[in-house]
Amino acid sequence: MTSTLPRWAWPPALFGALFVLLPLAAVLVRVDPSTFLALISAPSSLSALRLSLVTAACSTVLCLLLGVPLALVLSRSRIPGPALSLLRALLLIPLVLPPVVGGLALLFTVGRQGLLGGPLQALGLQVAFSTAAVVLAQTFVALPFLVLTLEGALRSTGGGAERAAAALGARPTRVLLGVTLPGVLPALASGTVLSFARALGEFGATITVAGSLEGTTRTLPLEIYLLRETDPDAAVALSLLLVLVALVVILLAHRRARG
Amino acid sequence: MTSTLPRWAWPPALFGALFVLLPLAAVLVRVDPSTFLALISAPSSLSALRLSLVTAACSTVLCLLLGVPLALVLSRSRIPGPALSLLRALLLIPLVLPPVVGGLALLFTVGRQGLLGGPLQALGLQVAFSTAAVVLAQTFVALPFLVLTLEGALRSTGGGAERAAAALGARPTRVLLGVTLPGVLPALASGTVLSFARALGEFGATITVAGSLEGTTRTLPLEIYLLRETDPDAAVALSLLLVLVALVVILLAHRRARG
Amino acid sequence: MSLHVEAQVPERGLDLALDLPAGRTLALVGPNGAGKSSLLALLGGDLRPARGEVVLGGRVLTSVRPGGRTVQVPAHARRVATLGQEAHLIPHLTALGNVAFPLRARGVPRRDARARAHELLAEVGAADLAERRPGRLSGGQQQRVAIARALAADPELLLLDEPMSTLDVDAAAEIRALLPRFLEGRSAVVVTHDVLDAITMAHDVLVLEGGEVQDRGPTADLLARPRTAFAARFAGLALLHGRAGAAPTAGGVAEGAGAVDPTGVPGTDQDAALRLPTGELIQGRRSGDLREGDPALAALRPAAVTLAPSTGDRTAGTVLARTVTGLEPRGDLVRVRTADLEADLAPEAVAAGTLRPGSDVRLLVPRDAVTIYPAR
Amino acid sequence: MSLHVEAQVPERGLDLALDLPAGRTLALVGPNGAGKSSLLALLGGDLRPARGEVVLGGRVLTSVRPGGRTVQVPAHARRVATLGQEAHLIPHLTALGNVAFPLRARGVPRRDARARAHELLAEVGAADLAERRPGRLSGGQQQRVAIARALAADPELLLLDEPMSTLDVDAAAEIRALLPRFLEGRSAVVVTHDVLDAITMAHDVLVLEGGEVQDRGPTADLLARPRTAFAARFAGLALLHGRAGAAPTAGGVAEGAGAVDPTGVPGTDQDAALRLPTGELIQGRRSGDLREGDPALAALRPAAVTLAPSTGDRTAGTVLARTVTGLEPRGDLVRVRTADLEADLAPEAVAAGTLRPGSDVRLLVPRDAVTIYPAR
Amino acid sequence: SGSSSDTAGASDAGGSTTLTVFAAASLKSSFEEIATDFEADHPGVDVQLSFAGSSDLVTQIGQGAPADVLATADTATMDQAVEQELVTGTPQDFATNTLTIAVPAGNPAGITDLASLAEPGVQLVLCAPQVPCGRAAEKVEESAGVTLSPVSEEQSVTDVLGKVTSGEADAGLVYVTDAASAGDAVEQIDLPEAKAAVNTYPLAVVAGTSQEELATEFTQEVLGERGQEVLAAQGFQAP
Ligand SMILES: Nc1ncnc2c1ncn2[C@@H]1O[C@H](COP(=O)(O)OP(=O)(O)OP(=O)(O)O)[C@@H](O)[C@H]1O
Ligand SMILES: Nc1ncnc2c1ncn2[C@@H]1O[C@H](COP(=O)(O)OP(=O)(O)OP(=O)(O)O)[C@@H](O)[C@H]1O
Ligand SMILES: [Mg+2]
Ligand SMILES: [Mg+2]
Repeated sequence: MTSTLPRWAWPPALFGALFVLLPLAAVLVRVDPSTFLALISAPSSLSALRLSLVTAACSTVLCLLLGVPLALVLSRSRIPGPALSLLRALLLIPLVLPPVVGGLALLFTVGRQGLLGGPLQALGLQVAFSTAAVVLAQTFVALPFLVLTLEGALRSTGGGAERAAAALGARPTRVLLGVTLPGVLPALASGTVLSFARALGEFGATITVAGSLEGTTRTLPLEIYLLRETDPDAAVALSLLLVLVALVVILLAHRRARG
Repeated sequence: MTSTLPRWAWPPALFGALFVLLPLAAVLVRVDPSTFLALISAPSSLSALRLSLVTAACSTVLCLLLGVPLALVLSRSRIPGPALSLLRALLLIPLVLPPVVGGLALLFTVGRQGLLGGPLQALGLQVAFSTAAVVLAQTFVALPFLVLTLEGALRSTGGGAERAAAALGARPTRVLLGVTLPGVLPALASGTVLSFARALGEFGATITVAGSLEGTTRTLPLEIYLLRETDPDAAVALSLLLVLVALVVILLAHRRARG
Repeated sequence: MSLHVEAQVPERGLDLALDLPAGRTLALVGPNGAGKSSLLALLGGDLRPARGEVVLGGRVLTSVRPGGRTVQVPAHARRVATLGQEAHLIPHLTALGNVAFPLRARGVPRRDARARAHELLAEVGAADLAERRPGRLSGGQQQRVAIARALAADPELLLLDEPMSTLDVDAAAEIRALLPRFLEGRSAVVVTHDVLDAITMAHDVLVLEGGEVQDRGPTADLLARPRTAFAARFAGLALLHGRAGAAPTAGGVAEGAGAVDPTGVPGTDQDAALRLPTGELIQGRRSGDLREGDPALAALRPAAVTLAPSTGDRTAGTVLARTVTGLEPRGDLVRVRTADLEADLAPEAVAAGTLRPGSDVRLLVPRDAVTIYPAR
Repeated sequence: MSLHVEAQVPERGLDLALDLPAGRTLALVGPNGAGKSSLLALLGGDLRPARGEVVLGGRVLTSVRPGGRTVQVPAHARRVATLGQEAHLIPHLTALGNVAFPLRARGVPRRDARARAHELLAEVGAADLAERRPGRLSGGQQQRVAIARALAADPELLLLDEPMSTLDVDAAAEIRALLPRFLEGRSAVVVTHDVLDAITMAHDVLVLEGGEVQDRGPTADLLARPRTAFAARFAGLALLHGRAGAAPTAGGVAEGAGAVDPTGVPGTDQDAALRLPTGELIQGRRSGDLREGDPALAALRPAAVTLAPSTGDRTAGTVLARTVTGLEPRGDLVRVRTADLEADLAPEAVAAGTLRPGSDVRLLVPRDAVTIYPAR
Repeated sequence: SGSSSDTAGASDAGGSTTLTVFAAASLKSSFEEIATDFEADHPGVDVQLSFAGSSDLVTQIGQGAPADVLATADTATMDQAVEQELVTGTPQDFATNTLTIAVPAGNPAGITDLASLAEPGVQLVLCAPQVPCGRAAEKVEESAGVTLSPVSEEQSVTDVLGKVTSGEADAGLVYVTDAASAGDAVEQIDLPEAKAAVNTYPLAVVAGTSQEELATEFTQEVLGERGQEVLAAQGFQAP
């Protein structure tokens, strides 16, 4: 009940909040509502928005499918410490890599002359420059967010209840689904939201590995980038749409994780 | 002792690891060691690296100064639920905003014609085109990483020990420094590393708000982008330097958080 | 520091008022879920009542009244130290660091704090654990460290929630001996399920049931003359409800009614009788004012009850005919349960007879083992 | 299922071997940090020995030997259920969900699991808590739910770590009555610091100290004839070490040497004597084979010791002259400590005299209260 | 442009053909218009436009991007494509662009000509010498014998323009077309010295295209009268 929050935490926290909120307000102030409405109802915007939502959703699912097991392995396996540290550090690299370089790395992997180019072409699969490439790029940059958030939570909770459940005869899968994951639901929600947000905002890697074809690979951030070439104000207005979508998704996700 | 990790978690985890590691390997394969050495000893590279390290370090410190109190307020204050959710969602926006738009938003705030432009000029402060602007841009994009990671950890741990400490007469500040923060040290380390990594890799917001001048505002990612115009292979090689630096920092941070 | 509490916490079912004079130790007893830990949380400042107040030595620590200004002094400023039901040691500090923590929090210099912490650890028998982290301590070792830490806080009011529950017999004995020394001159509340804790450490006992004060009094008094079923079982006594009967003029074995005393000891002022709802009259020693017909209680030690010999016997007491409802081991005796009375009989007695649930039994309740007192 | 354990865990100081025949309940007792919880962790599969094996009903659960193939059956596949020292309920499930959890894990259909869980909750007196989450339960309520959950696991071997420590007197009594019924036909190990738990639930008692087995035997036997200081204190007995003396030919009050028996009861086969290191000879009842001069032990209830009357008395026994080293309350009696002997005296006796640490006292140890047996 | 398909560049099942054009980002407005005209003349043909930085486009095509036509913003990047044999035939120049001085609306620093850019206190932004517009600026400096000291050497014209439109910079050197697209936010100041550095836009058919004929027709469209009109309307000059 008693708040253990020292009073002096408030001023820097407020300042921190302002630091993020003020620029957002500055953008809001600039945007002309009529332009905004016209923009967000333009077919190219809508097509980009649809593509963005679809690909970000796919990427998020991929992130969950790969990231949850990865976080589990990082937090619960018996991999020796140094190897684990190195693996964790390597997995964080997409965070630090400039996205365009990340895109190049992907291109070097699945492109025609890439590492997997030969095998993929033999299978008749053309990954680069397709919608699949967008998902690939988004997943690449978004995966570390999920892994990191979830791993942190897994590390700091649940050992006792998990061991108790196993001691009562629950198999690892049941322990995982019945005890571990419900216990880290808030972190799982945070991680999912983070990776969705990162996927939604992804630009550099996408344009590099997927190109920018309307309806196929031109997501909302790419549309915003292109728009900036000709009409910077419109670009800013359109990015408001991105922000709105992200806000709605984040709020919904948090509500569901609570309820 | 017994691993509660289901066996089926391994294949997707391995696949996830490959998903990140393979592109990195693809980059490594491309890089010519002799070019690499020549590149990383070039004065422009070194100057960019130095600037990157200095600014990323400053940004990380700023992130800590603002982000730790923010995370504390989000996790420990009595702000009512809906307001808290909204605040948290708003703080995540820099994640989803295309970095260039984030840079514009900052420009609209601290630029000459921005929200705070008047007051800042009255104080004789010129933010744009300065190293300070680089730090500003990096902090803006990196702050959510620290806040989110730390808040998640704060939410899921420590209540009991904190209350016990308060019940023994420890003031909130002592509880915070003596119990709360040491308890979330791994998350604090993760969050710090994440925000440092993000600051180190930051490009879009930096170029928009700070421009690109060697020694003053041209960080390593900016140097890499520029290099890409004339010599894409060299750009990729230079980004390896970024990766190496990030790896070293991440590994050191994790070692210290453990020890 | 005298303590005054008055509080309602509807979500925990708590509704009570209580005063504790300065320098006294109160044992707080009651069934699981009675609200004992909640009451401590209220005193410690971790729980805010819907309505009520907590006043310690004149300082208002909590005050919530409709219309009034709400006061809730934060936990750290109350000068109330709590050792909770869970140890909650600080995981990254050593045992020594944990014990030194409240000292450092009070501003004691590092060296002094460590020295004092060493002393306290030695007192709870954990001197050799000083450098271990909590994660590497056994449950009882953690509890010892937690006790030392609570003592280190040097509070005006000390709250201990089941401090002995995980201690071994030796440690429990040592700490039962240590605590009263430490508590001298302080006020303290000790929650316990063990009557020995109450006897050895507390001046007063308070029985909490369903969030309400059911009984309270000086320890010896309350344990000898419990007024609720829970208090009686806590004290290890069987409790019979009835009305004061006419004091017999002489002791003796009574067949549930008039008494015959083969030893011919004359009835004294101390003699009393309790008329059970069944009509039977039990002989016993009076304690307190009893007027015939007043609601009264009789408390007795089940171990004092024996099987009534078929032939006459020299023991003065009452014979009650009962039907056995249950049998269970109880120490080296066998507890025989009947509708209103328990008896702890020697195994030989049970084995010799054909005692089993449903069988009839004649129990002899010695007069000297029965205390009869007003139900208040 | 018979259990065989043999293990060394150096970092916990554990080094023991132990066999438990099928269908028996073992009470595991010992001081804090003795290794009790560690032993359970070893059996449950949460701790791997540096060397050793665990075999349950012929199934090798753990086997670690140099050169051999290491076997460590994971916790969930051992058919061993553990109720740990902490309840560790699953926080997001209700009490009912927690109890149903092990049933669901065994594949019991949801409806049946819930029905059975309801039954079990009722048995531990927590039926009305079914829909509550652990965070909203009191400590004792959580423990009740944890007990019900452990019972729901229906294991071959049940491990209970201090299951009663937070229960109120009623719940503890109920569960002491419930467990033996449930444990029938199963093997179980119950860790406890309460002699009552051992008496009511366990066939055998094992005393663990410093990670080693110090003593073990059938409950009644071990509690009557403890062989270690800890076991004696656990059983509530005072323990004297010495050598078997010549059996006296007759009972009586002995001045620490020859015995005089004013009642003239002749010495029987049961009579024995123990020569203390001080040279004194204590009279008692023999239990087991004793040859004069063999190391032997005498156990006695401190409450049976009285102040030796200055005049002759009819009680047969030994008078020992001692110096008081400490006094402390013990129930409604006062415990008087001397170098080698404790006596629980009535407060009147203490108050009347001038008993204080340092004063001399003559203690009468009744012959019938002393058991003398070989030290093995 | 319109319907989407999973793999860009493949023929649609419905008999319609897709022509994929990779063009520099600065060509967005003009090429979109040209593509619409082209589609109108070629029923059943769907022109897909992909815009990115010139060097990105070359890298992508090198990695097998399904392009039919490549149009870059400078000859240097096109030369790379030729070197790597990514295009067939000789690239054709279809437009040129020259630098101009862009200043924020109202010209707060009072810029009048190239020399005034070198005055102290002027916040000047240029493109970095590594990018085409930066190379052009360097040439202008050399030919005019002026040394400019910019506060920032941007990665692209868009970035330079962004600094000027936001009022952060007092002046910048950008292409005429860019200044034109910024509308009222900037004012142009004539830069006669720009003649020294004319930037040329080449385009070519991508090697290995399955629709060489259609691709060639598209290049003709750009080079033709209608295409040149569209480009001129955006401020481009004829090659
Ligand atoms: N996680 C651990 N790592 C290392 N040592 C431990 C750990 N847990 C306990 N110990 C040590 O191992 C020994 C045995 O501990 P264990 O918990 O088995 O004792 P216990 O008999 O259960 O005691 P208690 O009655 O206090 O619960 C103790 O000395 C303890 O300090
Ligand atoms: N966090 C909580 N939120 C709501 N109700 C609670 C909470 N904790 C306990 N309760 C309920 O409040 C009542 C009082 O609980 P409390 O913990 O005070 O009992 P207690 O007397 O300490 O019991 P025990 O002997 O089991 O520790 C119980 O009915 C319990 O279920
Ligand atoms: Mg409690
Ligand atoms: Mg233990």
